[in-house]
Amino acid sequence: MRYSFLSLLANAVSGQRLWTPAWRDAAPKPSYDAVIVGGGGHGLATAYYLAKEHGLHNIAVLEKGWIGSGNAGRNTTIIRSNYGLPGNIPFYEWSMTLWEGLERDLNYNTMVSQRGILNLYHSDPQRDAYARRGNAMRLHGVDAELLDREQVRAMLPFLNFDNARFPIQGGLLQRRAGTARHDGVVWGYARAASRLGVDIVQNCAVTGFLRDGERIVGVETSRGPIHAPKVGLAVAGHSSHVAHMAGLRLPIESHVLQAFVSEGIKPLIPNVITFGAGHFYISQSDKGGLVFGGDIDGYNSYAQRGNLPVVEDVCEGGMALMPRIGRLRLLRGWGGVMDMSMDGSPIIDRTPIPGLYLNAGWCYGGFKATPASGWCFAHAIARDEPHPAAAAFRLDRFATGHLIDEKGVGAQPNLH
Amino acid sequence: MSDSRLNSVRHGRADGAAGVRATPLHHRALATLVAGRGQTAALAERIGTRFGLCLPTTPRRVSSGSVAFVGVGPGRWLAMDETGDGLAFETALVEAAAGHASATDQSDGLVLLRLSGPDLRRALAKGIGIDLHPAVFRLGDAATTPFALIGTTLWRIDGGGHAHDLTVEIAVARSYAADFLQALTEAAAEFGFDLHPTARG
Amino acid sequence: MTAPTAQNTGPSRRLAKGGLIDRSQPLEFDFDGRPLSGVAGDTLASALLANGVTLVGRSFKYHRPRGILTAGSEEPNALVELRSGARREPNTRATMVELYDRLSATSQNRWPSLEHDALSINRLAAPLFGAGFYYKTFMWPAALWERLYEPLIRRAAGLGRAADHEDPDRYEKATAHCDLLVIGAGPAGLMAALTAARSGARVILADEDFRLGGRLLSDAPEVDGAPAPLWVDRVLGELASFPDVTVMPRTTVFGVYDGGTYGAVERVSDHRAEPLPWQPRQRLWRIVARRSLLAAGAIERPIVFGGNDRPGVMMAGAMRAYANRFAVAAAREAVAVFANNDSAWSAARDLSRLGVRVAAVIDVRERVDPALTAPLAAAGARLMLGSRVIATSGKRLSVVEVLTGGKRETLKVDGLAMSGGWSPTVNLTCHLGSRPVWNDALSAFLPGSLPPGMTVAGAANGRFGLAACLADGAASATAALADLGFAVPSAALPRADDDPAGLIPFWHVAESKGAAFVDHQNDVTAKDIAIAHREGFRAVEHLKRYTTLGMATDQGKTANLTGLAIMSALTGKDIPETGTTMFRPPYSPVAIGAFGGSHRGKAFRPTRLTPTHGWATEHGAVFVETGPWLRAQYFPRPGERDWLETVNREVTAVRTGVGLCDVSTLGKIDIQGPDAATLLERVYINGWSGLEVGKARYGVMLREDGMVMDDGTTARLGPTHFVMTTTTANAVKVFQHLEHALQVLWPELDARIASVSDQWAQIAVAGPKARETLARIVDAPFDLGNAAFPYMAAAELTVLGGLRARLFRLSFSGELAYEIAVPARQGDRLVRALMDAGAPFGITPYGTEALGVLRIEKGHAAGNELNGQTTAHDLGLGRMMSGKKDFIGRVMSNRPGLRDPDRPALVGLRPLPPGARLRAGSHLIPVGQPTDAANDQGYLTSVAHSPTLGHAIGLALLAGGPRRIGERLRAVDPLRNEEVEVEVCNPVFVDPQGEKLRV
Amino acid sequence: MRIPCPYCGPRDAHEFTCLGDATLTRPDPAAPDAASAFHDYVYRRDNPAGPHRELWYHGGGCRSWLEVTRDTRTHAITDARFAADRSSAAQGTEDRP
Ligand SMILES: Cc1cc2nc3c(=O)[nH]c(=O)nc-3n(C[C@H](O)[C@H](O)[C@H](O)COP(=O)(O)OP(=O)(O)OC[C@H]3O[C@@H](n4cnc5c(N)ncnc54)[C@H](O)[C@@H]3O)c2cc1C
Ligand SMILES: NC(=O)c1ccc[n+]([C@@H]2O[C@H](COP(=O)([O-])OP(=O)(O)OC[C@H]3O[C@@H](n4cnc5c(N)ncnc54)[C@H](O)[C@@H]3O)[C@@H](O)[C@H]2O)c1
Ligand SMILES: Cc1cc2nc3c(=O)[nH]c(=O)nc-3n(C[C@H](O)[C@H](O)[C@H](O)COP(=O)(O)O)c2cc1C
Ligand SMILES: [Zn+2]
Repeated sequence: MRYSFLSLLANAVSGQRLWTPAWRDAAPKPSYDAVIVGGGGHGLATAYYLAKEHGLHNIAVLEKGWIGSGNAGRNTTIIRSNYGLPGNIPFYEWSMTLWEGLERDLNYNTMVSQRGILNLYHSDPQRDAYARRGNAMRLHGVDAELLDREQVRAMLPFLNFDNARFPIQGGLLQRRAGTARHDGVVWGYARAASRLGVDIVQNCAVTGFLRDGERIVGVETSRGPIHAPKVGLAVAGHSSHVAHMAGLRLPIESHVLQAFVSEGIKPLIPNVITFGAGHFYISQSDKGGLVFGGDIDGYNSYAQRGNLPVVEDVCEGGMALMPRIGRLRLLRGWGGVMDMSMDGSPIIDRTPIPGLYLNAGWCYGGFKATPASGWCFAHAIARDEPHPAAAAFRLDRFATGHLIDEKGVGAQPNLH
Repeated sequence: MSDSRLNSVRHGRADGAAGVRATPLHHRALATLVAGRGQTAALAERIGTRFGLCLPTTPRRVSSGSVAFVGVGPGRWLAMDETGDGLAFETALVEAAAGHASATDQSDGLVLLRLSGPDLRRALAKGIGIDLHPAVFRLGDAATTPFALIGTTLWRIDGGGHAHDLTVEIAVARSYAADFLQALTEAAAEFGFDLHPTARG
Repeated sequence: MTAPTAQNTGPSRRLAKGGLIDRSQPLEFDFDGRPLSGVAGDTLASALLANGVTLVGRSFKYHRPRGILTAGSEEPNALVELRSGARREPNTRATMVELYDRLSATSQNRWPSLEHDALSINRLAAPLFGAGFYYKTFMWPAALWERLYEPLIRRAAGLGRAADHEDPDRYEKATAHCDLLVIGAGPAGLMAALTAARSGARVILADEDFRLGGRLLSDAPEVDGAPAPLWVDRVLGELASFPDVTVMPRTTVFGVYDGGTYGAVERVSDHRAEPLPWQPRQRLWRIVARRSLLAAGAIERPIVFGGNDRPGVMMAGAMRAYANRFAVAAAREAVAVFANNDSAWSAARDLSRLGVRVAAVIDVRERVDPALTAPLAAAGARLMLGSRVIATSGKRLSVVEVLTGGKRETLKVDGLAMSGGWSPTVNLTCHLGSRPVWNDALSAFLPGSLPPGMTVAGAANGRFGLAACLADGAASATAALADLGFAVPSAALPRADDDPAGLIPFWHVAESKGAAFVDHQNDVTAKDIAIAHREGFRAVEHLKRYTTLGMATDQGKTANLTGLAIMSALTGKDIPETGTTMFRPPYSPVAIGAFGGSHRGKAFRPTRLTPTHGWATEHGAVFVETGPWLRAQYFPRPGERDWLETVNREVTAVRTGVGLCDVSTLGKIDIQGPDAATLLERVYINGWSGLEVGKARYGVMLREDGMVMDDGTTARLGPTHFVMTTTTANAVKVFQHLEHALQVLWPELDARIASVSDQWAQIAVAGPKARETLARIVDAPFDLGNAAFPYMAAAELTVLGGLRARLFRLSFSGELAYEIAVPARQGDRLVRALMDAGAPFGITPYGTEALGVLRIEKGHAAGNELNGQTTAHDLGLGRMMSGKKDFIGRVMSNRPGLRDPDRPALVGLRPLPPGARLRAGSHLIPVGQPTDAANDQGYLTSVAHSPTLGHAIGLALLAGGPRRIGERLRAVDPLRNEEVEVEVCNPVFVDPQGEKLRV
Repeated sequence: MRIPCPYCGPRDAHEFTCLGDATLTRPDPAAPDAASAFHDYVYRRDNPAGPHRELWYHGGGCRSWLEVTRDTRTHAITDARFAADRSSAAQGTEDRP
């Protein structure tokens, strides 16, 4: 059923009985033209664009749990394209463009909210680094503004300006950035892909690969073997694990990032704010909860949960930046297992193994990439060549030295 | 030391006896002693001969006369001499170690305080994560651990007062000392905190 | 503020006697501006009820009137804004607020008043607002989302309001250690703590309530033949006699973390209007426990039926608690009880005994033990077995409609006690990721695999009888302690009876009329679950996210199980197969301020002060935060118009006379031992073995990936003794890097390192008059002459008549310059002495700002260039890389991407229009080319106004770098809407031959 | 999480920093395949879900580099020893998870 005000009305009078499943909960077929492993945002978007842009309809997304159970369902929903390096900017901007039309494309309200993101700076060198980044964005046609302290104060008067250990000096603002409803993105892509014939198979864990010599010709799963000449991996925090089944060792470590939500309150925080002198960023969900997070826990983990020191560190940042949230309560914290790549940037590429394609290494920033990641990965799978917007995201860049290290911290994933 | 209470300044709760007291220890020579690779045993022997004590291989303080060594890491000690001057003590250590270790004067690098009082354990618990229960952190035990976010090394000494009163000496990097005192004052305020005035600054 | 309304009040419902309250201590408080009174021992909820206030809030989505559902931290409904102004605390559960004098609370999520809420019209639109409706609409027109729909949704959502000001109260954090942490002080927890205490263990007993006893306070049974509270007092008395037992009331253990670490929050002062002096509002505890015992009890669950959210409908156990513990009758006229289990009958019996009229007990079961029914029948209650409630009515409950014997009947009651059975409070057992397991006999989830070191006892472990809880508490503690090697003395258990706990599973009255609520706070109804089912959101986690079931401030403590039971009925899968959603910390919401502790404001992070801080303050320095340090940024003089004028003066003083600057913040590392030089060879790109004693050398360190990590000078003080300096920013990192090299990479090396950053005060003395200044303080016979002490010389010497010092002839500014170090306590003396010595030459203190200008004039790379993305080649330091040895980063520096001659490399820039200013962060575009990414050839890293040259200068990383010297480019800065034409030049603007520093 | 430092005793993990995989050995820079060996050493990781030997630095305590064996699924720590004590024999032959 197409979603519209009319369909809502029809259901209102029918006692909500006309609704049908948002997507088909498919059973796996023995073979497909391509399978995507991982039913997160990236996997589902890839399937959707494979079907829509490349005409591949006999495809499946294989998800070991329920769709959206990974990082797509546990991120802090920030979308932005305020990157600084040429390898990144066009890609994230393409993603931003896709976000801007997503709801109508999918006929699903993913609540893309362009409320803006403000990255605060607290020193001259930090201002200079933001200026470098903001100007790089502008040269790529991406919106960016550099605010001084008084402009920030006018915008967010409740921040701590006057008693700060690291006083706010200004901020880099991207107005087109914002948030999107994380679960809605998963469900929207699933519904749209399902309508184009894609099989969405839940509770189907990939446990191995079917090989014909060198070439990969399908996957072993908890629900039996599935043949496909092309297999795309989009398993976020589990890339090393799944790639290992194919004999690949990746430039990736799995780390846990925690996030938190407060009790719901009336509107307080109008946009997305990042603290530049501590590990803290925050926005407010449409439901009223303050959604916030900070640094990763800092050690390899597949546990999907974190520890107390980071909770404290994040809240210390929060209190330093906006001491009026002291009496608001932290309602829930959770963690996600992320692929931390060795230069902090992703990989969308063919692998050295014929038939196997890789979409990985998104670190803590892949939610915003969801549309473009799906778009470009679909392109790579369908055409066997990189999409121009993602051409820098090569797997061999670590060997050649063409790194995309936005933070400049080098091959230490827990610092990215 | 006991007379230092007389000219202390009270912070926090004003009534009753102070729960926590702090006195600076100004005139100590301090040095880091670092053993050479695989030379800890030889060093211990030399130090033993020279200073008449057994160099601890665990985080403990061992003293003899005016000299004490506090284990701060494998093959690393904070050495101190209550009477000496920094350079002289460094030289004495270098001579004693005879090539088995290096010594580095730290008399100016660290600020030392003696802390005591019936509520000291509760006050320190607000910054220090390790267990300072007297059955766990025994007389002579030492630890290097942050107080809140500031690095410290502390060791338990005999305060000469009530047995259940914890008495420790604590070393903090000089550049952090003012901030440390600020944090300690805040932690101890509810118990009443007697701070010897020269400890500030 | 709301005007007092007649309806939301009533005559006192306080029972004439009984209760664990202190009637001699009346407490005044107000709710929505109306003055009310309670007594010590009340919660806000019990006091409101005692005053007849049953309407307490409005629900999240439909703004339905809501009352008080529970008597504990599981409360979904009775949320208020507590206190006001800067202390306003939205969403505070009235059931958890200990009443204090002059408490003030306000209802929330309503306008204009609680009684008349405009948004309650949402109820009319409820058919439109089914689960997930917002995903299906508000898409057209696109631009209206941010401008119209979203603001509307945001304003309607979100319950209470945050405070308008900074939180005025203090918070602190602390760590505690114990052998056994007992979580919950009901019968099981108390017995456990007592058992452990008697065996000599270190015990912490924490309970979130302000009064200990758990259900013993609410159920009022007898223990050892006496009222339970007496037994509780005896136990607490005995516990107090053990020095190593800590009893912590008002303390919620909110989270289980790795390694036996538990998070807890102690509400030190929340029961007062304001904290006492020196007391924090709350204290966050990290409890490190060798073993823990979870005795958190059980939470009663509702039954889902039409109108089950009406004020007046309450959990049976809560009604029992209000009567027994608080001496409050939850209803004035009469109550009915609706249940599927025995415990509600005990509640009914207690109510009836205390004089509350029980009109009827409605049980879905056909048969109930006559021992339970008889007393109620005798008290005149109707026994309606095999029956169910299908609807309620009244703004506040007045009528209950019952389906009994195939007929509908109405009962006039103003209270309805419901009970769907009890769910063990297993939350904390799941925080490390395990799932609870379904127990069919109890119709409840019980703890699954437990966090290491944890055991569970009492109702949390499915033991619902009192005697069983006492025994379980003792036995579990005994086992845990025996495991730790304690000899546990055996002791007789107190005598008690087990309450009957028979139950048949029952979740949802299918015949319900009107909305039947599953999640009271988030307004999720049985119908919403049916929608989710229809649309395929059948996995419990999908169900949760699509309907928001269990996502409110109570985290579905009362709602989750009924919700998934209803889903399980729809799918035909049983409950274990349906599963539960994940429990996460915190167990109940915790103030963000508590997690922050004292680390806020200026105390957010520690501050390091330099040895000359006091002196600089006296001299009017303006300070700047550089990492942990406060450093003097510049020293303004009266009459100077702005900082630039000051900085120009300071720079000029250095170039023409002499200046001094505290550089103690640089990392200083003492390196000794036979392999000291070898260590340097391996961490620096250049050679070290040949460095003479008494000389210093500039060194560059790479990361193993080939990028520059740090730079600095290292001096050789003896054959096996070096002192290394690092940048201020990387001091800690470099020390760790050296330790890594010595302990991990090459443990065979014998080099011994010690940080001496805090030991030495180090002051740069720079300028043509530097030597003459220093000459006045160095002790004879030290020879400062150029021959005896040339550029890059280093020496140990004495100054000021015997003061130990180190002198290095280094120059960051490009002038004749020295860095002189003395023991840190002498830093103040040294700086004053230097000021005196330099007075004849006009010695000028300079700060970090002038330091920056001087180094840019001299073309030295610093933080903005050492940004982790640059190689030694990029910075013009490639020639330093030794070809004769291995060093960290050598191999990876040879990757093609790092050797590409077109990589951006360091150059100088000067603006062509004289007087134009440059901006760091500008990008470089060829003249005549469009300003776009394709023509982006680099960017400005550092800029300054050079008073020496009289114009702006800049350093930049430009593609192709030095081979483009002389070329003209445009420095564009779209952010600030500026553009300047620049000429590429040598980055060394001043004295490129380096003559000045060698004089 | 608490790490049993062999010198200091058990300490909260926030006193430490983690550097990751401890099974890697810095390759011989003079070997003919040094470039690819260093690429593996610097960038590629087994990243196992299960027991993991990893390097932790006790910066808040004794400043030792430790080799800690920790399960990445449960965070359970089964061993912690001084990295400097790794015998050269163990370095090459340890089985990889
Ligand atoms: C706390 C947190 C906050 C974040 N905040 C942001 C943010 O604000 N903005 C932003 O842009 N990014 C953010 N991110 C990052 C972002 O969430 C991820 O980069 C992104 O979601 C990853 O792509 P995905 O959605 O496809 O991953 P996932 O949703 O994790 O999808 C991967 C799927 O693969 C499945 N899978 C794994 N192994 C197998 C197997 N063997 N067989 C079958 N299926 C398998 C998993 O179950 C999972 O569903 C955050 C991440 C976290 C953890
Ligand atoms: N008849 C029945 O069906 C039935 C059912 C359940 C319970 N009960 C009765 O309830 C009692 C159960 O005894 P018990 O000792 O197991 O539990 P309890 O409910 O008596 O006590 C649990 C205590 O734990 C505290 N608590 C819970 N979570 C906490 C946390 N995270 N941090 C700090 N404190 C926390 C609560 O405040 C409470 O005081 C018995 O008397 C039993 O008979 C009866
Ligand atoms: C943006 C965002 C907002 C959230 N808001 C809430 C919330 O209001 N209430 C809640 O209980 N959980 C909220 N959550 C957390 C989820 O309940 C859940 O913890 C998270 O999706 C991770 O799943 P898990 O805890 O089941 O592992 C939110 C999560 C995200 C990503
Ligand atoms: Zn240690």
